[in-house]
Amino acid sequence: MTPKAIDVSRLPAYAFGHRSIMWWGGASLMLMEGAMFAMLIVSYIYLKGRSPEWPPGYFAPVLFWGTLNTVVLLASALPNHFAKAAAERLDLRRLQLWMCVALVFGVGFVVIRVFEFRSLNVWWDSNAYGSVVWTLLGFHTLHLVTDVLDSAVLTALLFVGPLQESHFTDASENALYWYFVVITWLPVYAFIYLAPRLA
Amino acid sequence: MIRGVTIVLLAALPLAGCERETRRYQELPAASSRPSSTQVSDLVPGLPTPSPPFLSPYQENAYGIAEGKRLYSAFNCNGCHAMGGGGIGPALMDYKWIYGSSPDQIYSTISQGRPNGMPAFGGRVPTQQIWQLVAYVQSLSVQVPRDAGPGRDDDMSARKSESRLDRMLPRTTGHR
Amino acid sequence: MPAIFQSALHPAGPQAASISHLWWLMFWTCSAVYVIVIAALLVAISRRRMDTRPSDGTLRTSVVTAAGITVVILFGLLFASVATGRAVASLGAAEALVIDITGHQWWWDVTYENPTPSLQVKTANELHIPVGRQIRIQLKSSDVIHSFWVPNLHGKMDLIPGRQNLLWLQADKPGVYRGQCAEYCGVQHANMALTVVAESSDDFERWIMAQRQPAPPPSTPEQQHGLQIVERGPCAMCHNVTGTVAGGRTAPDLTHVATRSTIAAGTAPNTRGYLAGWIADPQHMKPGAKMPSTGLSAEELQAVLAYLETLR
Amino acid sequence: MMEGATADPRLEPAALAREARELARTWREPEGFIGWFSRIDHKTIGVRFIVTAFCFFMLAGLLAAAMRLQLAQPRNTILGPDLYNQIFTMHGITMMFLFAVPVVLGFGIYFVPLMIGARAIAFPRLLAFAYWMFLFSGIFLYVMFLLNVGPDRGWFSYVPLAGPEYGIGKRADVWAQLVSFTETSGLSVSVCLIVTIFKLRAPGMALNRIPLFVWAELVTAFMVAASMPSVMVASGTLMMDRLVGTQFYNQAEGGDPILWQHLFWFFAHPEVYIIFLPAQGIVSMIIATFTGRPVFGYLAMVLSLVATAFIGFGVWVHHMFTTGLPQFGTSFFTAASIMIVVPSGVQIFCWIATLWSGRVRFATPLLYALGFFMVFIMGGLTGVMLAAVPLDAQVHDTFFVVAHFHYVLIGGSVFPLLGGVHYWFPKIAGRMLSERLGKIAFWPLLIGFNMTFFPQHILGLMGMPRRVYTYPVEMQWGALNLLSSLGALTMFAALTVYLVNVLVSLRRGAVATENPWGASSLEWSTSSPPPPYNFHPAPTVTGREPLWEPDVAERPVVIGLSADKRDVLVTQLMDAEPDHRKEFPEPTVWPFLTAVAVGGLYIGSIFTPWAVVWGAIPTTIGLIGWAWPRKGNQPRHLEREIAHRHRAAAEHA
Repeated sequence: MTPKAIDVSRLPAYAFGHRSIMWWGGASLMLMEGAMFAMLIVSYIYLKGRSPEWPPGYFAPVLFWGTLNTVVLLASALPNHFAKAAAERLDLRRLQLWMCVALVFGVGFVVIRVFEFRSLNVWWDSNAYGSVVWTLLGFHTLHLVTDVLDSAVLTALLFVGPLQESHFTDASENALYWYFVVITWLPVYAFIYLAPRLA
Repeated sequence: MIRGVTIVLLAALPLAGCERETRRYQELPAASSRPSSTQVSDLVPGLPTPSPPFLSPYQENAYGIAEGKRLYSAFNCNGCHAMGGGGIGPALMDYKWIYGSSPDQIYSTISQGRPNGMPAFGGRVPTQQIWQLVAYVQSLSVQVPRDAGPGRDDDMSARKSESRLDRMLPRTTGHR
Repeated sequence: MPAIFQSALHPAGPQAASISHLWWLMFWTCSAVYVIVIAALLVAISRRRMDTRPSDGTLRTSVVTAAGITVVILFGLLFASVATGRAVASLGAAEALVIDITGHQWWWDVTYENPTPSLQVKTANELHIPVGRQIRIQLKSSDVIHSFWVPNLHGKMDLIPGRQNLLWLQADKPGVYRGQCAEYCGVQHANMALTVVAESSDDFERWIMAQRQPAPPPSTPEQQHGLQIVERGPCAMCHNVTGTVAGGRTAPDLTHVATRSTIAAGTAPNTRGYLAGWIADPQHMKPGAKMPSTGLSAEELQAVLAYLETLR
Repeated sequence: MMEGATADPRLEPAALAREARELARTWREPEGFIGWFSRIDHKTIGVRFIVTAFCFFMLAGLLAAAMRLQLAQPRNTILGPDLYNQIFTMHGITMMFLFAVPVVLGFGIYFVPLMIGARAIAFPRLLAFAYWMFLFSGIFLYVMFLLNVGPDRGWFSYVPLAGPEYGIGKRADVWAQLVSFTETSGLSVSVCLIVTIFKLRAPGMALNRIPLFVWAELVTAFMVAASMPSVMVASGTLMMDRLVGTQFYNQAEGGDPILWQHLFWFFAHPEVYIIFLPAQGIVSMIIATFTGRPVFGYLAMVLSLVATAFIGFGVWVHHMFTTGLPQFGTSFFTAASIMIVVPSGVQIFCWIATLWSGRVRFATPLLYALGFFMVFIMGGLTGVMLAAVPLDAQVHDTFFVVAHFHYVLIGGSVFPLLGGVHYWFPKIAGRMLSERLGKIAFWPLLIGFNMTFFPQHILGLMGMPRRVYTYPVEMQWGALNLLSSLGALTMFAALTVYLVNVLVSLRRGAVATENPWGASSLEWSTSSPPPPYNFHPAPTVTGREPLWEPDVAERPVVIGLSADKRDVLVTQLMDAEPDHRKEFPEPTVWPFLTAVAVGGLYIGSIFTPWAVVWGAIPTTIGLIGWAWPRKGNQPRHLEREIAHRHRAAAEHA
């Protein structure tokens, strides 16, 4: 006798959120990246705990640029949100629009980030404090830059490339990763800019 | 193109790698045989005879340079020359060297000593160690390959490590 | 050279003794567990008659029981371990003998602390300790991480740059106990040993008095020549000989080198032959050691040896 | 779901055959020179991982032989200290980074998709990238070794010994970049495994029906994801200390060498479980198959795996008991280190119960599983001893520890892996390994192993430290060391027989049927070796032991996945209900090119920090080429759908 069958041909060819494997890929990636940020922050706390004064022999970083960047980052969540929504409605026009807006923000805080490094008041090779704040800031910048590049490529794809279901999923995952970059910034900001003032 | 880069890198390594990494614990023949006539200044009577460029045996050897660095403070060279910045003795980071900055000249400066305070270490420091000091002194003015120069030491960081110094001027005759 | 022990199984002091008790407890318990489990395994695989297949209920009960017993045993061992830890830690004493030990690549710099600096004693690679007295050992490192370990007396403790670690020792019976660096510290990690001589307090007093003396002046002309070479030659750049102008600080103190049982941090016995070989060509005996080959002539070498032998 | 199942004309044998031919075309692996670098099938990559890893296993074995030769007698002079230190370091990092982790992940890569009835692994291109990174890391390490730039600071590379002042030359940087290479690879693989196990399971394979091996790989993948970042941070900061003068580990400038040890061991202890959990999964599969019954206590087994993973992150400090940490803290880690024995114990008891109540067949794979018990249990017990702070103070960094972790790793991992090769070789190669040669190899291996490592317990207690290239005559360590070296020789011979068996059977082995062992898991339901598309028609699952369930004949199958493109069924996380179809990417050479670019970046950054900057350019190009879709395969229905939605939106407004 012929075995019974489950026909899956009617199932959709794409899905969003935790239904899609892209989402889980992104989630695993964030787990790892998050673990790295956690390790760096743990190192920061460890070194802080071993130092009698903090920051040791230097002025705390200037608040202005870092705070400005925090504001910009948080603001960027908005176009990001619209992009995500548009992607999940398969609304190509709006998706293109909002991706561009998000990109502008992205370039914006990469630029501001340059001033942040200059406002740290310490060099990476001055002492362990300098090393860890430079590394924290640098590691987050790395994420900023890669994510901006990522979005740029995706946006370009949406304009010129052959369109596929996956691109909408990618766009929505890209937005998710963007949130991740924004959220990881908050603890990093707290430790780089606020912790030296509390100590 | 990318693959090319990697291949070139790998091909370059044997040249760099081997010489940089060898640990020559035994004294080398090159080190024991000292250049016979050492020119202290470029001024010579009659027509100038270009002195042949002379390589110090540890010039590209990380171990030799690191040992030189250890001895530099062990023998209290930094007492007068500081970390190359100079003090009682002349600075070693610049290129205007009273008695020449080529390896053989540095060698004889250390072993024979110089007027106004530079003691002669000849009989007291084995030739091997003098050559190691030569290599380190060269690293202070970035006359050794950067990848062989010492990194920062586990101490108060007074200044950039030798491997990160910026060269002050085109390499002197001392280096090939 | 007296017979040398370096074994955790032959404790010669209270700390090592309580640790070895813990060891034997663990050994017998774990052996028993191993035998039982493997026996159960063998029975399990050798059963042929399948009609007596146990029900899952039976299996569940036995697995749960086994797990329960495991937990109980483990708690027992945990308790024993913590108890031993406390016992060993509580062995510190107020009027202890304080010894500073600084690790170098690859030798041990030993200083007997004393409130009056002139009474301090500097030596290397060999400790003398009075039997039955608590020794407070303060461990520092001048370069990389080393680990101080004399198994017959106590477990190991690391020497870490920028920190000071403490170790309390006591020897109950006289003897020579060998120790060795137990943290990989570079090319000659294998040849970084030290000797601990435990002796009666009288012998110890005699020894430390002798160590406080400066080096005796050389008598024979050969010895005097030797001293000249030591002072004017390469030796003085690194080595110190109290009472002479040889004041180097980067290598072992030689003031009483002739009283020590080994050279080059336990690499070889301290005999004229080995000493000659060591000075003539250190890199052959201990490749990578910081001592360079000095290129002394045979005649100079003999003179130096003659002088060093007077440093008792 | 099962209710909706109906008989279907597409299941007529003729139709199935036709579709199979089309599937074979669609999923075919590319041929030719470029094609060879473009392959992305998880079976190809899995085999590559396993074979490459075993090659490194042999290399590391040769290094071990060299060490045993040097230590065979006191004051031996075959190897000088400088070379010996490079060799023991190379042995350690090769075994840990280039053999153990890649091989356990490799088994997962090959068998997880087959065991869960999936057509492919998630993110196949990422997987290919991971393999190239792994391969390059090995080549890189051994080229450096031949150039006398082999790492010589131990696989743990403690600072300051490996730091800028005492880690002379570039050897320590080679260690750091090897770590970057292998961790990049390991993290990528773990992403593939996690997503595959969560989302690509056959319909009906709910979480509580996942085979134990797959559970083990899942837990392992999560441990990789959580622990490897720690060592990435460690090696990264070490590189920066050495290259650009940061002060992380300089105690004179507020840094601390102990921070290194925390970062390293927070990774390196879980690493042991990363190596060992999948091996436990293999043991479970083997025991189930050769007792003819499911492993007793499925839930207990799974919970033990998870518990081991969690406790495994709470024990790292027991590698640092001699650094003078405060007593209270250490006793917590003692407790954790002792209690981690409990889950392993539960698993062992469950296996014994399984053997007790099953009908045991003494095939070679089972022999290796039994060898695992003999050896691993002793390793576990010495582990308990090492967890006790005072005892650890005596035996830490001695040969006792060397013996301990070889009992744990060889017993807990290598024996099961060798058994696993025997078990799965028919599926991979389509031929059986010779049982006789397998048994001939097993006994000398077991004896030789104990000959090699048991004496080392005693040596450690007799005061012989680790990592010494020689030892004095008067220490009376000679005899036991000689015995140990002879044991190593025996192991060497045994493993040679094993290798011969593999090579011979590849050609002359008896041809394997679909399910030669009568096993229960899904990989045995497809042909040996499996077709590129794994299953046709794709299976469904109604129980834990699919091939042993009574309904195996009339269980419904999955149809309707298009055969003209790489269509894969994505199911839901918990109950694996069909959710949607996802088109998987075609083979491409871009992952290889990207790996070359990243490799260039890593190697270059040993010499100059700027390598990171200019290396980023080719890397970005590679990633773009990787992500950019092929022209002209824009699905029509998508445009229709988009247009439809816009119309709907317009009408709505």
